[in-house]
Amino acid sequence: MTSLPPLKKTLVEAVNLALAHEMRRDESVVVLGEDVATNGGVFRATEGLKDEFGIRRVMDTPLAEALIAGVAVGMASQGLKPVAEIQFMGFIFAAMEHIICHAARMRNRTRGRLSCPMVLRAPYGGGIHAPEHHSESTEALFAHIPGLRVVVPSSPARTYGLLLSAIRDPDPVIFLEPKRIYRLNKQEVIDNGEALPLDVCFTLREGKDITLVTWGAMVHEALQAADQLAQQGISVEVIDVATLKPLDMETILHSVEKTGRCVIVHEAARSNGVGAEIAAQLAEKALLWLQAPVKRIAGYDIPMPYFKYEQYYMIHVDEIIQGIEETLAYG
Amino acid sequence: MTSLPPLKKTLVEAVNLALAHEMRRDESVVVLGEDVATNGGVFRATEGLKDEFGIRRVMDTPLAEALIAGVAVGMASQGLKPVAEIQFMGFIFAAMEHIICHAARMRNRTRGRLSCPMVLRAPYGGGIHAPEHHSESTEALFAHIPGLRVVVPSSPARTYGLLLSAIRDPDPVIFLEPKRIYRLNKQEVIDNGEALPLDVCFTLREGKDITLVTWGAMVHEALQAADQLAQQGISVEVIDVATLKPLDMETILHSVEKTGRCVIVHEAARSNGVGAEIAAQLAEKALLWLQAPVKRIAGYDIPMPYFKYEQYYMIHVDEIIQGIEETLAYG
Amino acid sequence: MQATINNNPFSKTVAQFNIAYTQMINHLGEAVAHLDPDIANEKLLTDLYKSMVFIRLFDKKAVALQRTGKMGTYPSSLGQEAVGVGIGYAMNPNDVFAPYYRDHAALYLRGVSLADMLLYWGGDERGSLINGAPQFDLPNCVPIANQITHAAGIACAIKIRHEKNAVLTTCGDGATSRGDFYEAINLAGIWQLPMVVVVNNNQWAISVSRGIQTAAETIAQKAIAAGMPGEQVDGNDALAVYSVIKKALKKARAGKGPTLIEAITYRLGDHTTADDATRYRPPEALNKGWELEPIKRLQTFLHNNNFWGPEQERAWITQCEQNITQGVEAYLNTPDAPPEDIFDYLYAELPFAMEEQRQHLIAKARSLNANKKEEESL
Amino acid sequence: MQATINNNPFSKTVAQFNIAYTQMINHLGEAVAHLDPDIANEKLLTDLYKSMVFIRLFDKKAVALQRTGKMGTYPSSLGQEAVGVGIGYAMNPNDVFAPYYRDHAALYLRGVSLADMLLYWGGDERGSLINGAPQFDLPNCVPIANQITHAAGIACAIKIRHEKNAVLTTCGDGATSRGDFYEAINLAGIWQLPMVVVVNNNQWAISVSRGIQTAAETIAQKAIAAGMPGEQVDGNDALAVYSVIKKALKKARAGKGPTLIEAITYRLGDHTTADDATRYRPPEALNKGWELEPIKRLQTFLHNNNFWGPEQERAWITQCEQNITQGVEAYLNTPDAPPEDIFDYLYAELPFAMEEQRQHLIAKARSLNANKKEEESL
Ligand SMILES: Cc1ncc(C[n+]2csc(CCOP(=O)(O)OP(=O)(O)O)c2C)c(N)n1
Ligand SMILES: Cc1ncc(C[n+]2csc(CCOP(=O)(O)OP(=O)(O)O)c2C)c(N)n1
Ligand SMILES: [Mg+2]
Ligand SMILES: [Mg+2]
Repeated sequence: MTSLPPLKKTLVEAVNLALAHEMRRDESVVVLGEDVATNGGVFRATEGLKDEFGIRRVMDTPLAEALIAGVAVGMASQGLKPVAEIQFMGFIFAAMEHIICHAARMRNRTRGRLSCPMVLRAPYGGGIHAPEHHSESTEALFAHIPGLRVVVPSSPARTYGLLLSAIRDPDPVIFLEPKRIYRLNKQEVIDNGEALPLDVCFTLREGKDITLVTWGAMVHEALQAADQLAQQGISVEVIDVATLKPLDMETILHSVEKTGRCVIVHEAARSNGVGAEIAAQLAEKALLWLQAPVKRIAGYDIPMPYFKYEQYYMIHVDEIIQGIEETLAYG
Repeated sequence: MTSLPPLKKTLVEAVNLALAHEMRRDESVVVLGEDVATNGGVFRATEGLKDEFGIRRVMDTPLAEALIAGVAVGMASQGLKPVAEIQFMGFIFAAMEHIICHAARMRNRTRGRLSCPMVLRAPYGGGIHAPEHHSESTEALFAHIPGLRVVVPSSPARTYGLLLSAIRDPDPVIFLEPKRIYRLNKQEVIDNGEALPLDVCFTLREGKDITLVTWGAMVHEALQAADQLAQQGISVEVIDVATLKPLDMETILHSVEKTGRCVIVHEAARSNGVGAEIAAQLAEKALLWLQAPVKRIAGYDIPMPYFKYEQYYMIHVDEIIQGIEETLAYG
Repeated sequence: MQATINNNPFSKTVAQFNIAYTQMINHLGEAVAHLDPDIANEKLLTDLYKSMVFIRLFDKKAVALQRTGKMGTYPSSLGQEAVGVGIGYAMNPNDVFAPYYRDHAALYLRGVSLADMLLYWGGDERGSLINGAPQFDLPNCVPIANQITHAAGIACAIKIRHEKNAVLTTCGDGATSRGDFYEAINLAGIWQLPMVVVVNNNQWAISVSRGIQTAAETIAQKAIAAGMPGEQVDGNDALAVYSVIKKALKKARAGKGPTLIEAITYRLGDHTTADDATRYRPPEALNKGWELEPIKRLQTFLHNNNFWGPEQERAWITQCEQNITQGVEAYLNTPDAPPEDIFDYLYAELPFAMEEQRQHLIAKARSLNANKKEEESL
Repeated sequence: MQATINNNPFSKTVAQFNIAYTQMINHLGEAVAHLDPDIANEKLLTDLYKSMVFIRLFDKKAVALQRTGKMGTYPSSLGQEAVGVGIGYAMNPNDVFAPYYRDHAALYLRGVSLADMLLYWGGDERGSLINGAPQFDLPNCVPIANQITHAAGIACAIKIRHEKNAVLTTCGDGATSRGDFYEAINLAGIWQLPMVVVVNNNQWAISVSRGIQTAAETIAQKAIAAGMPGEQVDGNDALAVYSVIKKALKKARAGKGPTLIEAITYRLGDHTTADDATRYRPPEALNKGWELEPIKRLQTFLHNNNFWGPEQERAWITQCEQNITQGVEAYLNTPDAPPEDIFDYLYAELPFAMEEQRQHLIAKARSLNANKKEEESL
């Protein structure tokens, strides 16, 4: 398998590659959603799947998100592995009843008689000058719900490996794709069906002075900040959380034990965002190690402004650098 | 007005009293929901309103939560003040699209041309041996949404005063009623139309050794724990957060500056619960004062078990006492 | 169809629809037309009757258990028995059932044990293990109408796998006001899914009467919005219910698409044991409901055809009561599940991050149960 | 109605429904029957025509602005003009409009300035201030079909206050698959709300064709599920659209209840400037669409009746282009709003807890804009 030629892929192409791979390998995998078949998805994530696998396995649904989620639950209860697409995360809210009340509970409710091996994919996040409701990042809503997994990839290779695991996982996974970096850059992806582990953080860059925790598109600003600070001799450890629920605090705690300082970055609104859970666990478990207050650099508690003012909301590399410098300057 | 005779009311009777008071005072206030008119609500919160105000102002809707929320948004956009009931919080999820995408954004989206002065009431929380989906406490989902207010009363008097403010507030309020204490005990409530402030915590009991932060039904376990610890000479400051969004951290920070220790109690699932936001802000702003790690005593990250096993999930007074003792024992 | 509308020369009729109503045995116990003995045979009719009698007795017992604190809130199916038995006898074991909470009769006929039903309403998840019943049937669905969407998904699975069975789902009249109901039947129409939706129109959604739930003259006509057939049946006529459902399932299994069936019944009990219908329901309405109830009429029919008599009745009731007593015993004697069950079925494998919580629960449960024992021993 | 169904003696028809289709001027520009001059007068017909021409030119300009990076994603209303102008002329100023995103013509006739429309699609919330238009009209609603539920709420407000106006809401064919559509019309039916729902059935929901959106033969018949009247109209026939909407609004204002109107059109453009319809739409389909488009036919009719000629056409186009140029100028010359606007309209009064964030934003914006200036000055 590993003799396969590595391919240069964008993040959205990696989504497509993983879907096609798993559909070939496992015929119980089916894809459904709005515009996913003939049109191949508005971002082309499902391009070509209908031609290869036919309309019984790649389904254009009517325009109804509650339906998409609920139908996926029904399919999954019978042993299929549906991968449903919500066209934009801003339209996922109508699907929440089925996600919270059923997808997340089918196994528990039936004490294991039935289960819900489904994946709900949605492009998420801002920064692409889209119309209203096309830039949401409300991952915290799902990270609070028992029974779910919430996964956010941040590179083509991790997207491929994590989406494979998400589809193979026997339980429901909310898979949020940072669309701002869908085509940011290409990376070598080997289509060898090798999955990456869920439920663990990825330490993308080791460092000793401070721990920088983030996920999704912000990983790129985080790495840029780390690069620039390296030139000033500041060594930043960058952690890509990747799976927001369940949360791998071990990795984060070990890092903070080493560095004594932590900055958390996320695009979503600050209040009750996932950064709060990470900071809270640091307050519970890392008090002795913390040489400076934990800092969250997060979105404002406002809806994403229309795109003319979007940049006021988005988090920029300078802000991360400044936040790190403040945290290092402390005490 | 204050010459009015004080009445002994339960929490749910206080809801009814506030609704009736405001409907008399302001004819733009209307009530809608499932079984709210003829039946007076399954908990009798709206009892008698239809008889007094008629079916144009007290409306039994069809069985559709998205409809209830969306219709309230439409009414509010025209200057009515709808108070909509979701029969149980476990059925609020279908309403989230209208709450998140419209109620929370109407004013901002129209730059103040239109607004959404609505209240969405829902009985919430567990401990009443109800069937599945009747014990949810997912307040964190709303506390994350910009543009909302999230209010949780914990006594008849505060229910009366806070519900009045919620109805009078020019913006949308999610008003969550802890049904476990709907009829726990009666308290004097003077029906004088005096509202209580939103956006502030209530310090129910002053103390110097430790700060105990909670809201809703758990306030009662918190006060019992404080009583018992007082007998051991431990002085606990008990704060009822009451408004979860926006969050009044000032009151909590001042208290922790004084006590140096903090325990947060909530019934909702721990991960990404509102306790996380409070603990996170302590990690950001109270590091110097904290003599012990912040402790969250919260629900497990599982759905509420069916009622035979409910007590394993619910938080008991002993657990709070133990958590406080551990925190005091620290360092 | 070029007919002009109210003689407006610019308008023509482009579509027409009819809704049919089926009844075989009326409330007096008379066949409304000649009954084909191949369908309406003694065996079937007595089976339908016996099952209805059984479930009404069970229902009474279940309510009694709740009243005496031995069980939780329970939704009686008093007056709804014909719908349940019609479903139960019309479905094949390999069909899939997506029920709602008032389907005790159908569950019983699907093979769900009385103990499991009582366990469920007694607040124990193990009630949904339904050992002995078809393993892929869905558990009870509390959030109204969600099961209809799940049923559409199940029907998709059947179609995707080229299987030859069908899914049957149920809901109440109130449920038809939810988006789920409409979104799901709309999909069933487009994809011609092997799906039968049976609406138990018992005239009430808790305190909300059918008349203020929808302005549609019939619930059956809601199928027109989905481009699929819809029909009404006398839901107090077990034979008619059985027949229309049987036909619809046959059609669905043959790949000929979905059907919406409105079974007209009357809820003779409170909504649940937590409800008091006298607050909102006039006694006259209830009395009229009793005149149409399903058991008496079939009993009359069976008597008049000498299919059934007092001795059979006595014998059967005795047997029912034995079975029910056994079921109740089994329920009451079921030992509690280990506390950690509340963690151990959430995921296929408990995430590492939750280990600590699980340990905490085990310790907590130990002390809680110790205290309980103490109290009891006092 | 005692007729037996497919001679089944146990079944009878209990309800029947018809769906009507209205057309006044066909695609060849001929009146399909004698037109009452009181309705189809020169003034009205030329107004309808001129507005359609105007909006088509505006639309072209808007797409050009997007293509040249001066505006964001934009949904063209090419081929949908008749629906918009029909709505615009049929509504009264004190009626309330709950639009969707393809209603440029109707917005224009409601009094929304071109600059405001462009501001909205240019990513500026101030576009929804719509100064000069009816203040209680709703802003554009991006989440499909939610506006229909809001419209039901607005209709409730009208009814509760005993007012005499009505609400009109629009959506596309795809939107009719969402629960919101059904839940809202179901309520409108029960409560006899003063509400008109106009579905612009342009045969596509992005790439999903009408045929796979629902199996219903017509969208109009979905009204039957709500127990309310539904009808079809040729959505390329501005006069017919105007007439049926006018009638429905009159009825609604008189307290006689809601109407669902399916206007049959064809989406001649891409879904939005972000879409490429050639990926999924056969050219033949598009060509057939063009044969039915709304402007040419009315022009022919006006010519044949000597209501309109080449000079008027030239003069009008010149005037349109002037107005459009002015509107575009106004849009492009609108100074940016102060950054803190993104905080200052979220609540009536900014909660204390958010003050710190607002201050942060002001500082952040200052430095961002400083950097921007720098870059520009390089
Ligand atoms: C989504 C949702 N909303 C509200 C409820 C509360 N509730 C339980 S049963 C019921 C009425 C259902 O009426 P109907 O569908 O006619 O079924 P019936 O009980 O009459 O058999 C309501 C409102 C619920 N279970 N789920
Ligand atoms: C709830 C929701 N889901 C998905 C989308 C993405 N989306 C925007 S327009 C559209 C198609 C709408 O088609 P239709 O209702 O026919 O209106 P048209 O664009 O054809 O006028 C979709 C799927 C959305 N805006 N809202
Ligand atoms: Mg009912
Ligand atoms: Mg369309």
